[in-house]
Amino acid sequence: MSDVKYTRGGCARPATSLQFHTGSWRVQRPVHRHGAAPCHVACPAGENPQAYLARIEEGDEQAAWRELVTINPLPAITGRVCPHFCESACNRATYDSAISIHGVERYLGDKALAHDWHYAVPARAVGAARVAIVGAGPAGLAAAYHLTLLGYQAVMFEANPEPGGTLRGAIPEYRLPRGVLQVEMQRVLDIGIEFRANTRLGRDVSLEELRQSHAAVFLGPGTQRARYWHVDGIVQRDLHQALDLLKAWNTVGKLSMPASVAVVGAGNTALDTARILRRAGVASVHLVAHKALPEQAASGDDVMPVHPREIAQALEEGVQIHPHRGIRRLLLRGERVVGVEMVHMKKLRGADGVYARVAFEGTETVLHVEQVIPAIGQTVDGVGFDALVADNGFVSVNAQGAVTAGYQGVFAGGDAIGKGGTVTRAIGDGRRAAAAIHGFLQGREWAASVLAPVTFAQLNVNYFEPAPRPEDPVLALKKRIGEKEVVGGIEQQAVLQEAQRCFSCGNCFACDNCWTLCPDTAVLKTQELAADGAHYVFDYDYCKGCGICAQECPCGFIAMEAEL
Amino acid sequence: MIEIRIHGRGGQGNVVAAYILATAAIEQGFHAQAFPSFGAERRGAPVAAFVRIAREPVLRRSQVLHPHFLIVQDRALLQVPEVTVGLSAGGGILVNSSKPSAQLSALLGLDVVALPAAQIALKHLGRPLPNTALLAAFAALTGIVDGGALEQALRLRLHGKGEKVLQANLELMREVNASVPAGQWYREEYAANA
Amino acid sequence: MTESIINFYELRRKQPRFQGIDAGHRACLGCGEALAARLVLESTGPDVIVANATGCLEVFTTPWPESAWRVPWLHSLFENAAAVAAGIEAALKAQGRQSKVLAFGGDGATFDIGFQALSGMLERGHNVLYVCFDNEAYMNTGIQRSSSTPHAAATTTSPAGKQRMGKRHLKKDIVSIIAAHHIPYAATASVAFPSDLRKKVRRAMAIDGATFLQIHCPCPLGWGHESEESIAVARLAVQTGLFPMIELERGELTGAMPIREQKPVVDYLKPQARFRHLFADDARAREELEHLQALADHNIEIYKLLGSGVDALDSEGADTVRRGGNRWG
Amino acid sequence: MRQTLEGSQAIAKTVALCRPQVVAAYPITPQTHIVENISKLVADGALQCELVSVESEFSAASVVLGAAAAGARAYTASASQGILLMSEVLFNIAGLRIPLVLTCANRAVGAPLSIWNDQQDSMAVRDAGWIQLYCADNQEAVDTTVQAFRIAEQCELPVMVCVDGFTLTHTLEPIDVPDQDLVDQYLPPYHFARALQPRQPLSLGTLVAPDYYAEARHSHHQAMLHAKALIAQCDRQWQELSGRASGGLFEVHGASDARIGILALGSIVGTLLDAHAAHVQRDDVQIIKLRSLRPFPGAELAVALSGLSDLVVVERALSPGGGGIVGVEIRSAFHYHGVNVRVHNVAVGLGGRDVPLSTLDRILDLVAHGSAEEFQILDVQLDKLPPEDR
Repeated sequence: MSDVKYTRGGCARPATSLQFHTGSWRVQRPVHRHGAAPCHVACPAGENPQAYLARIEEGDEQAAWRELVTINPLPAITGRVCPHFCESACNRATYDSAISIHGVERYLGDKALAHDWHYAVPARAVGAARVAIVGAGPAGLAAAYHLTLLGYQAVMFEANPEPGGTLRGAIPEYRLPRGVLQVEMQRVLDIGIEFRANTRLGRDVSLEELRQSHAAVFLGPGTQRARYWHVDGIVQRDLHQALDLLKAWNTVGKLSMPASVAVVGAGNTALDTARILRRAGVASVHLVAHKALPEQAASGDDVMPVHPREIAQALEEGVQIHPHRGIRRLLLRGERVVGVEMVHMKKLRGADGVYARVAFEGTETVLHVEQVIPAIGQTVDGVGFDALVADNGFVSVNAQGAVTAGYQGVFAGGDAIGKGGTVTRAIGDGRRAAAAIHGFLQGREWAASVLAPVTFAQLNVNYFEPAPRPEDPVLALKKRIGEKEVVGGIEQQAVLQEAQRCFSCGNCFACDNCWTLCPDTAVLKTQELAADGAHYVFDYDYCKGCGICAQECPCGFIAMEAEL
Repeated sequence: MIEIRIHGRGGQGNVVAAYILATAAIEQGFHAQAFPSFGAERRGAPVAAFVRIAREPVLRRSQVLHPHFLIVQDRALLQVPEVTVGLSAGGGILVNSSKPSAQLSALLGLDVVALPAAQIALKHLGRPLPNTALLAAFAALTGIVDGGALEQALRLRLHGKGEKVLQANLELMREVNASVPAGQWYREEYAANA
Repeated sequence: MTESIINFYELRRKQPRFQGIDAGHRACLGCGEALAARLVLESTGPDVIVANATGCLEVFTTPWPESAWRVPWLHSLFENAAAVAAGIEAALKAQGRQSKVLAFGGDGATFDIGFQALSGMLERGHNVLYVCFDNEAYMNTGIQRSSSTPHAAATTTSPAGKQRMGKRHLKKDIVSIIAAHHIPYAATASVAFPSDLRKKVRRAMAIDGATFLQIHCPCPLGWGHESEESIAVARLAVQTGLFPMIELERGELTGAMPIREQKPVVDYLKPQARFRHLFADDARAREELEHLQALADHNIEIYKLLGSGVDALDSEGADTVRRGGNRWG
Repeated sequence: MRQTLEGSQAIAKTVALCRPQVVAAYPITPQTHIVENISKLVADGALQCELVSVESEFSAASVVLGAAAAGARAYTASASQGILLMSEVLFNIAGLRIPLVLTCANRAVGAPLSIWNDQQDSMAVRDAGWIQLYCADNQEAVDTTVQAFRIAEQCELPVMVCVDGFTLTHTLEPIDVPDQDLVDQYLPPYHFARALQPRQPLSLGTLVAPDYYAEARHSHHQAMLHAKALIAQCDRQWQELSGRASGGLFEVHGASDARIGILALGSIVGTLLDAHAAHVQRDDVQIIKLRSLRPFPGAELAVALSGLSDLVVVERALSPGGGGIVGVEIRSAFHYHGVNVRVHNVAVGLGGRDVPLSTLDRILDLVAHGSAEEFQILDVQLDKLPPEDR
């Protein structure tokens, strides 16, 4: 083109506009901003479902499982028993229906069990520091697992002959088959954790001894003591605790109960107890709950803290639920129960602004039952570490999980710290405590990062096809006898579809939207430079700051920042 | 004759600012002229507009090459070399910026007055359009036009946009008046000949 | 990795697409036309020659001595792009060359001033793909009404006032007129649906003969919406039925993007200042809103646009994104 | 009433005052603001007229042709490429002797594309048979617009009012816009004797054979020559009513015994006068504003400028390969009338190039040093060109 006269007729060379940097026009710039997926924020264990859904979408299930178990070593268990807070938070729920995260989690957990996938555990250095873990429930197992991954020698002390804690004692087999429980827990112990069965803190070993012989101690004792229950100071003579009944059912497989029973409580223990009573042959099982059924709840705080599905199944199975009711009076003949007086009650905000339960006079009814079983919660049985148990019956800890009673190097987690008793929360406590112990032993403080979840409004859902989530297969009612697992898992095809349904909230999933829709060709695609998790870079020499990329990013991964 | 060059970006109301200033000057009793720098640039691109204010009718139709004052709608424009070119000796630059005037004066080696006009506008008008605030500041700094003339010019320009918009602009003007060193750029020859 | 060490020049060179219009052009923020033109050239590839009518696209891409184009390109006049393209094509034929000839024009150049030349080019069957970037007014000169301006839209020459509700006339149904030339392929597309747009360009490119593509491209300045809303607004034009996405072969309707869920026209009109006067508390304004809704309903009826359920290629599904991108390949 | 207005706005208001019944236009920079302002007046009901937003300038000119032929006062505006696209119709309008008014917002003609001001567009159609009046400022644009309707309708010739694009159309300044009463007094209702109507079924635009064609052209030419007196008269009559004149056919500023004259058209005149008053202040220099290019006041100029030694004709257009346009015509008139003035010719301000105050000095320097040429483009920076193009 050397003979071309560019002054003639206003002729110009190709793409010479690149000499002009339109970036100088800009008053706001797009930036990549990783946001926390709401499922991730909501998960008490700290799982990041988005990350493993991504691996599944890429076709690598084992990588997905590995991603999952970097946080939670027990997905086959949590996939079954967790009330999946992640799904309640899932932005997809606002669009059509939440991702079946529990279904995917369970699928991966089961797949790993079936294919005997193993955790990737780094070799432990000789003379690694030893950390004691008291209680082999989900909190203790998670703590031991993460401490092992961090290079420590975890030593577990369990009062019972077998590990499992609440998982074994309080969750009926129809929700969590023993085989799954056994294998998944064993796989954790097999990574080189020392397991001391039948060793009870306070009886076989003292806290002081543990502190002396270990670099740190983690307490995950659970809550073994039922809350004291009475009606105006009166209790029937043959009082049974729900947790004891569950334990008995889980170990012996049968119960001796009269033909009509009322269970008092609104949580999982209450519901499970009601359901095993039906399985044990009790003809008339009532659940008296001070909270609401999901469909009638006025607020999240008001609803029964169990998965709606479990309530539906309990109703199917013949459990009669009395929501928003309390027990006003025990009808006793001698010391035997012949009925209870129920009354409508609700939690209302009083004139002082404090919420309190209010019973409504004139709404009393009598329920003719021969037994009343309280399931109103448990507290810590602090034998051997009484000094750590606060007045409310729980071990008090700080944000790092360290006990606040002045015992250096002692951490606690799980049900015992009274922050809401779920398996998932306990697993999260164990993981966070492991990180905190690591920090403590390295002489620095560890702090969990707190991120604001990406909201539905930050996404652009025009780019997603509506698709329903797969429902879990549920055992036909007449087949629900004994220990048969009621809820089944979803299939591979459904799992892949769930992965594709994920909005990838707050993280780039390389959809090309910004690259395609930039009118100024100021978004460039990159593979090798995608170090920040984005697959694109902004060429600020040319970006005019129109904001289309941010507006059209399906994931809410691009934000506009003022620039002046 | 006072010559003023206003720099902004396409879509910022640069020409409107020039028109309002000239209208105010005419209201004040001067002769004046305002015109844009006839560019083909689009929204967002740097543009300029010119104002001449004089006691006699303005005959010339040439561009303003040696302005007495520059009004600059955002600080980033000060980095565009053409913006400060030709400023008369002793001339002043009024710029929309939240930086201190002294800092910008030192940076450019010129007499700069900075005003956070976009922020003020955001507060009063709900949109970060700096031009009214800059004009109010210019009026206060130079005393070429007084508040009444500027108000009348705004009235004419905003005619049809409703009383609310006008009042918001007048409120904004009052805030600006109180926040710039009034008369800093005053000179005898600017006094109205009306 | 920090961005300061990225070699943007190298990266730009290696992009896995043909950037027929590169950066540094002077289009406004959020320009739909700039995007549409690049998308068209992505699908045609570099072996084309472009004849461009006067208009924004021509002005913002070629501030001499610079040009944003990476394809051979010629601007002559406002009204003659189709005829110039015909001449280029004739020359290629005479020389035995194979490059495809494209003619680019805005709605003014296509619907109005250049219509005669366009009709002639189509009638003679030149092997030219004529692309109309339809932003529904003369934007280059500052938003004057064209025969593509929708009914009731305010422009500087069809302003809303005490006696007028914006443009009194209807938007010209250009694609039907074009199709009536019995050409092998005429279609409408939108910047909000890049995959569909690319497919239509590829279809047109594969045909040896005169073809026509009308692309709906928002103009933030002229339509009066925020720059980041360009895609959203264009999408709503399709989803309301106001801009039907159709394909016509030899004058026959052979394809239409179904609308899964018809959105009310006010969803589309509300974000745009050119329709602001229709939201006044005024009987005429209400009537015009109903009128526009009726026009959308009419489109849906005559082109049978309402889908019968979920369709991967309908107004909701056509640009579903996938991990790793679905916009290239 | 004195108002602070943008040139285009003032022109639009003035057009409205002239009560046009049909306005047709097609947008082109820098004419757009005129049409936009008229549209707004129509939308608000302030102007009752049929506004036809056509699809091209060709149609704009054709619509006003038809409208005026049908007995309606008609108006259009355009610029640059638009004027050229109209050109066939412009010849036709003039040949049909149809009275109407067109504002040309003067702009360069592409290629290379330029949207900026020069006067190449109206110069290119100077042979179309239209009266062409050039305005030096927006006040003249307003006053000339009113006069143009009267002139056109009295002599049955179309009038092109040439207003520099941007430099005038986009400049805000104080402008006296006349009252409606005044305009109504000056401008009688539109009357076109040959209007199309069934009561008087005339045929317009017939085929004229060689035996009459020359006569038709002669008649057209004569009408233009007669229009000279009419233009001057209309300006005077307007002055009697409004107190303002626009300079008749041309206007001479400066001492009557000046030796050097600078002649220009349009808005440069103001800059030259300002430069003269502010800097040059030479008694031997005259500034001449040529207002009427068609009809061309050749004989009148020859008389008025016969005392000069040098005249520099400053233009914003050229005829490539020929040189200047107005300069050639003046030279020719001087030669024929035996006036011995050296006529130099320069082009300035092409495609929007700024014409600074220093231009006058530059030109006077050229004359003083004897380096003023038959024709030259001032301020060409040759280093921008490759050697073979210099």
